[in-house]
Amino acid sequence: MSTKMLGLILAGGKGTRLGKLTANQAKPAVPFGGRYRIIDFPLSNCANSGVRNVGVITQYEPLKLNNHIGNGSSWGLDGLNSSATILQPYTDNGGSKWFEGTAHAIYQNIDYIDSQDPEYVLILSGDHIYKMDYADMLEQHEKNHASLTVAVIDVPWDEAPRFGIMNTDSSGRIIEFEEKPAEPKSNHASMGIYIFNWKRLREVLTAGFATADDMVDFGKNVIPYYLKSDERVFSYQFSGYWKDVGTIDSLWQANMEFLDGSDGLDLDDRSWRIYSKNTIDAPQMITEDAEVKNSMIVDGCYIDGKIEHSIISANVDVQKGSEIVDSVIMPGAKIGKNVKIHKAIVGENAIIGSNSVVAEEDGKIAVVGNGEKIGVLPNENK
Amino acid sequence: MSTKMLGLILAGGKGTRLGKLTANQAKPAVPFGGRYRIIDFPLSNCANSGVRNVGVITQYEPLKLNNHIGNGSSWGLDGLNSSATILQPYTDNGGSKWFEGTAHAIYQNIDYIDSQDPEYVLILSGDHIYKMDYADMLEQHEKNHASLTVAVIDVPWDEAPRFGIMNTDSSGRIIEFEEKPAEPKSNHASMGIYIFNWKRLREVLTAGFATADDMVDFGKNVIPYYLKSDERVFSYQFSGYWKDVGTIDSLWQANMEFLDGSDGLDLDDRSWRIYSKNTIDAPQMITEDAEVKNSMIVDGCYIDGKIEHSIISANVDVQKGSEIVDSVIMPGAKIGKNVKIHKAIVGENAIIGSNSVVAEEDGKIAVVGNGEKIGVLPNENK
Amino acid sequence: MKTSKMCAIFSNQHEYSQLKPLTDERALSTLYFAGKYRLMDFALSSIVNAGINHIYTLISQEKVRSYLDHLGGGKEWGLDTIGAYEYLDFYQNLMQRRARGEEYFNDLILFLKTCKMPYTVFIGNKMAANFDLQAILHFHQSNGGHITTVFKRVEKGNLASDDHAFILSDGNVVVDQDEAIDLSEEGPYNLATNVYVMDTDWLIHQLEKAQKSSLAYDVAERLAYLSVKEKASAYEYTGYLRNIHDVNSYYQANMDMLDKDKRDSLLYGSQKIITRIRNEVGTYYDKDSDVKSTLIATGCKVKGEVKNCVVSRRVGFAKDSTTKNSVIMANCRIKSGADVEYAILDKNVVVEKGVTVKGKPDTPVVIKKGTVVDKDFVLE
Amino acid sequence: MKTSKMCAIFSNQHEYSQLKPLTDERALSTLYFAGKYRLMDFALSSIVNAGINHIYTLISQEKVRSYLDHLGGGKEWGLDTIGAYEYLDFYQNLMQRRARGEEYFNDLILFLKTCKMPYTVFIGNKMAANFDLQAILHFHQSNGGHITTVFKRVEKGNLASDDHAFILSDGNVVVDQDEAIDLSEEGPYNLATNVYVMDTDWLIHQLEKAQKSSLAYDVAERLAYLSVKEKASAYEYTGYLRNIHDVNSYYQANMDMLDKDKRDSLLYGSQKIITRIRNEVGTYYDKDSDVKSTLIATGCKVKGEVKNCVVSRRVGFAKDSTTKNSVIMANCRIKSGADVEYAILDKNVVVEKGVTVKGKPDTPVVIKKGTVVDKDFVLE
Repeated sequence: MSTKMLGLILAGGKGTRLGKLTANQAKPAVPFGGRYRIIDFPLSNCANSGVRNVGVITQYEPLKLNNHIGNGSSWGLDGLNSSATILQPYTDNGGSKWFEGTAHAIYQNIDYIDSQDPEYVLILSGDHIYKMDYADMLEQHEKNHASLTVAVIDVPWDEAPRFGIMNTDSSGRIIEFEEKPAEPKSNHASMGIYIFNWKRLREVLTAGFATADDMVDFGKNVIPYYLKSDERVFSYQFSGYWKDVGTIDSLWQANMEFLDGSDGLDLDDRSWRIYSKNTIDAPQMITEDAEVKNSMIVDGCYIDGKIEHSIISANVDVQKGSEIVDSVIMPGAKIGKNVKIHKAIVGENAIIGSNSVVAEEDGKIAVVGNGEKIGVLPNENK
Repeated sequence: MSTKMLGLILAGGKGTRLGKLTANQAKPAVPFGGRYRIIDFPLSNCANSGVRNVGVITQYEPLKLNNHIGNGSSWGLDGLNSSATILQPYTDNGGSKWFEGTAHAIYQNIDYIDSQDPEYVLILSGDHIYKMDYADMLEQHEKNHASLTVAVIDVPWDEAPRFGIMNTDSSGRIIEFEEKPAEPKSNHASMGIYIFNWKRLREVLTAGFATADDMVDFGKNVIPYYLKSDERVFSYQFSGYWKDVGTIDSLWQANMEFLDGSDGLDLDDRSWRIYSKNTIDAPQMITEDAEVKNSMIVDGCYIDGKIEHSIISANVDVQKGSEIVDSVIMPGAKIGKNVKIHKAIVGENAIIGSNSVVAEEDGKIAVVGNGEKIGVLPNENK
Repeated sequence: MKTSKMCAIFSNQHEYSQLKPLTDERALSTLYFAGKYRLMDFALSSIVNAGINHIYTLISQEKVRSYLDHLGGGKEWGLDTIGAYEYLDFYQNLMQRRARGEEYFNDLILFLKTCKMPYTVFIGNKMAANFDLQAILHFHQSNGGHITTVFKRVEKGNLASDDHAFILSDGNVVVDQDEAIDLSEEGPYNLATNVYVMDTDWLIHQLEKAQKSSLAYDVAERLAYLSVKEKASAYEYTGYLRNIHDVNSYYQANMDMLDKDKRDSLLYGSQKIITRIRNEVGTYYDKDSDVKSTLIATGCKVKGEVKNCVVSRRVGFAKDSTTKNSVIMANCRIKSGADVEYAILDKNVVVEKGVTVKGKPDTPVVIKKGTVVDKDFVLE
Repeated sequence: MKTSKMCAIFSNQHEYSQLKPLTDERALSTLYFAGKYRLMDFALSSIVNAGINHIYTLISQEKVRSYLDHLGGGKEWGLDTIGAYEYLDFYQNLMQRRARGEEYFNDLILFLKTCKMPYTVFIGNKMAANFDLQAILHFHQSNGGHITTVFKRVEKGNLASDDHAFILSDGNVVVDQDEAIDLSEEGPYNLATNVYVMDTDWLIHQLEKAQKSSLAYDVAERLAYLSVKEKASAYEYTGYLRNIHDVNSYYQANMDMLDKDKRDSLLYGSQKIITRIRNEVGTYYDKDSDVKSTLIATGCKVKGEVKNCVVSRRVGFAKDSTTKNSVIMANCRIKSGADVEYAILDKNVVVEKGVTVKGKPDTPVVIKKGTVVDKDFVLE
């Protein structure tokens, strides 16, 4: 059985900059928008784009991620000629296989990719929030007879120096790639989304690692090599919402943009749904004493306090007298009585004891880690 | 959700003694009996015993094994409160986690086991052929108020020196464990099947690795430690068919015993079925010129030659004039015309060109590796 | 440790004309309840939570489609795995076979024999309740009889006209039964909850006997009769239970879910109620929304006032709308200026701008599926 | 790259009294075929192999159980995944609605509108064939018409009495149609295979028109008529096809599977035929067995002589038994000394020791499901 385009999601990142939120799970498993996890976005994009076979490459704390993805059934990837496969390090006759970089992770999984026999591979990051039709990108890749197509988005000129910038000619062909240029020549930033012709990429990776010209990283090694070798490398212009949620600040901001609808993601659009693993919880209950404004709440919640401009994820309990403002509460968190939470991210299954205050000064974002307990008296701890 | 008894199958072994048959796959993925793979036996035993949550620990060439197990649906382990989870090496904040021995592999997966919150863990090997009711073993474990129960089988006295021998008192309590004793005191051989009280095992493993008193292996470290510490260690007497298929000889022999029905496995017994991942293939076709005696054949086969006392697995093609005697042909193998195969194991997807002979002298077993091509003319290779 | 020792007979028998128009196009079993559930979810969850995955489902041929639409492949209930077995039979089959003088229980008997489970549970479709069938089985095993019945102490108002009430001796043994229509006092009565646990061999024998005498094919009635005859032990169910048989009991049962104790008993017990999974975004509460005492599913957009309501998926409440004391099913739109009180809006109902829909606490207005209400509708 | 652009109407309409008793208790669609398949597997595999997972299934209420028993949760066909959608409708619904003067195609039209697929394929249930619906779609797209029909050139013997034959112009455009009962010559004829690919918008329009005029609810007949009216382009199917409509055509189609070319065309094409998965051990051939020219499923035990047969799962052939030129369905037992020839044994048939069951090449004996044959049964 051959696959036209195989999706490969790089979900191995430790996500150090997310601090306590990734202390015991991979970044792509971090919750988002009340009922999603970050990886739901690339996975749903694949399903909606007709990319029916997806490998998820991971090596850091994969337990929750594996449990979330399962056999891909939540995204309809368990049907006929479909599959979701978790790829973790392993040993073979050549020894052990850790993944040392984005391209190296692909190289270490050549056996899996070959078993799917794809014409193209689509390389994705597991930590971006966006909606994108990869079938359209592939169409352009084929039209350009490209060997590699890189999705780019135009960023504000003053932010360009923080990105990998792709300089193109009038046909969209990439003629130069600059990693974080001090003086950018364009504002086309790479989104870390690639379509490669698999046969050629396989050659390049295999030859590279055979000759110690190591192709460890796509940005640092593979793309420069492709450009140097005069491969046909094209850009694919993307213009919707796209956000890297790799830091506490950007994760909080993306959630607020999602809440305000200012991201334009339009998750109500039933023709391009974002799927997730749904647990079966009772509907949310808003009590007589609750006050909810400008907020989003999901199943399993019990709201007996005041919620303003916040996202409350599944199975969160907010008791009487508590006040949650400008915050993201992740699944399973329990908030006691008379708690004040301002501009914060409260991690999964955290327990905030009654009368606690969760807030930082100077407009900084307060963070409570997964399972962390704040101000919990011994006998309150359930 | 807590689990009463969690199944953990050690499927990490490289299976060096199976040579070419495990060059690119883990031993538990090796085909058996025409339509099974070895791991189907412990997995089906779990499903039939009501062990609804099973972790499969693996690190060597897991691709085919993962593909075979999937989400456990073939064994009904995808239902309510059921799960099959593949556990591979990963990294966490403490660094990388390879599995260095049977007990170490359990230690490295403490997070997973804790997430299942079991009262007991059932430790199994992925490379034994047998049918066993683990619920019965658990009942005895509970009746004995045991901390550890080890399943034992009585082996012929002259073979006892090849096994780990458990010496018991009259109540079945194990008082001594001897690894491969030159002069065995009993013939109760350990089957490598253990039920542990998880809380206690967790303490022993954690304390052991914390104090450099490493609990790497169950047989070498953990069981001796339990006996030394006066834990309640009991034997569970098993008396059915049980075979370690770790060598070419034993694998061939187990297949022949299965074919002859001399193993007593009785796979027709629909109350204790052995499940496997079934592919959808057409029924087998026995042609006008075929001759089949004393053999077992499964779906997708096309038999135009002579088959005698052999097992022919799925999607095998045997062309006219060929003769297969006393052999095991694994799935997808293609046998050309006028081939002679005597006392052999032919690996998956092997191609045997017309007029070849596969046989060894002196009653040895001939082996053709997975995907290996023997005497194939260039234009025959499809 | 072993998987369940029981198989189940799930009878979707009850249909009540007093529930129309809510059951015009759907089975009573697939009526929306408590925002995101269907009534059948309660019985089916009790079954699968007890580890049972061999189920004989009896349903009317005419209503089977709404049942299958909700059940789908049975994935959420773990019924699509290898080893699970659902046998679907129609009342019409039994009826026709009996009329032709054939053995109408043969399919059921074959099912029971094939399962090889020592015990069988029978459960009906009309109770909103959360039965622990394993506990009832343990009770049955310790009592040693052939059949155990389950009762709930209720006032007369919680009895439908076709229900039975058991008369029990001191030791909770069934002595006799009354038909609900013959009862005049307020109660309490021992309502037969339509749940029975039986020895399978005995049940097979009783079914064989019944069809030989060409008795009624109504299994529930037969089991109530046999409970008296066998002096069955009765297990008292003490959790929340509401008998759904007319518009008012349906409305009250939904309103019950706004009460913490009742909600906890039914929805947050040790056994989860399983329903079909949908992918909905969270419910959004606008800055102008005013929501109190409301149980609400996901995918809603709330910009108006919503009080004392039970709301299903994807409902829109526009700015300046008011909805009180009502049950709102999936996909309804309450437009700006609309005023809805003491109402049950079936799926896809639209209440147009400025329109008032008003019933009374004891007689809620029912608006039929898909209706666009563009004129005031007020019960005087 | 995108998933399919088509949704499907799968019509399980055909039932033939000439197939009795094989279809006494099951739909024609669930008749065993070629050892391990049911007839519906062919149409359903064509549908899902084309990437279609939105299916409107029409079936008779009375036969729905055997259909659901085989389909289960639809897992094997990939129909239990999120995004897949099967809508089950009954002929009886359409019939009753039409009788009441209601709009009987509304459910089908709603289905077509909900799917939002630009193309719709219609496929019937009685052909053993392996259609490549993607190829037919490409043909349809390149021809630009509203409807494309699929025909197969056959002799008269491969026509059922209710079939249609198309009259085609040189360019394979449908000019007219004949009813099979009116045909007298040997042929070849252009059999309407009951497969159509259409523009969905056009189909919706035609269905609306039809129900307004209260035309027949038989969609297949309507589409044959419209093919003539619209001068449809006709796609020639050249693979194996057998029209199953009586015992003889059923028997012959099974025997066809012993022919390599026919078997390869139907079962080993680029599209696999999907059926329900069972866990069976391999088929065992004893030292005394003598098997030639036989297609045989797993789980069988063969100790006797079996020649020119098609054999389903778990059949036992005892020592010294002889079975020739026969179709043997699941779970049959041919006991020692029995002699079976030119026979169709339905499921669970037992042929007792020494008993002879013998038909003729053109009139095979049919033994009803579950029969224990203890006396010789020989057609003279």
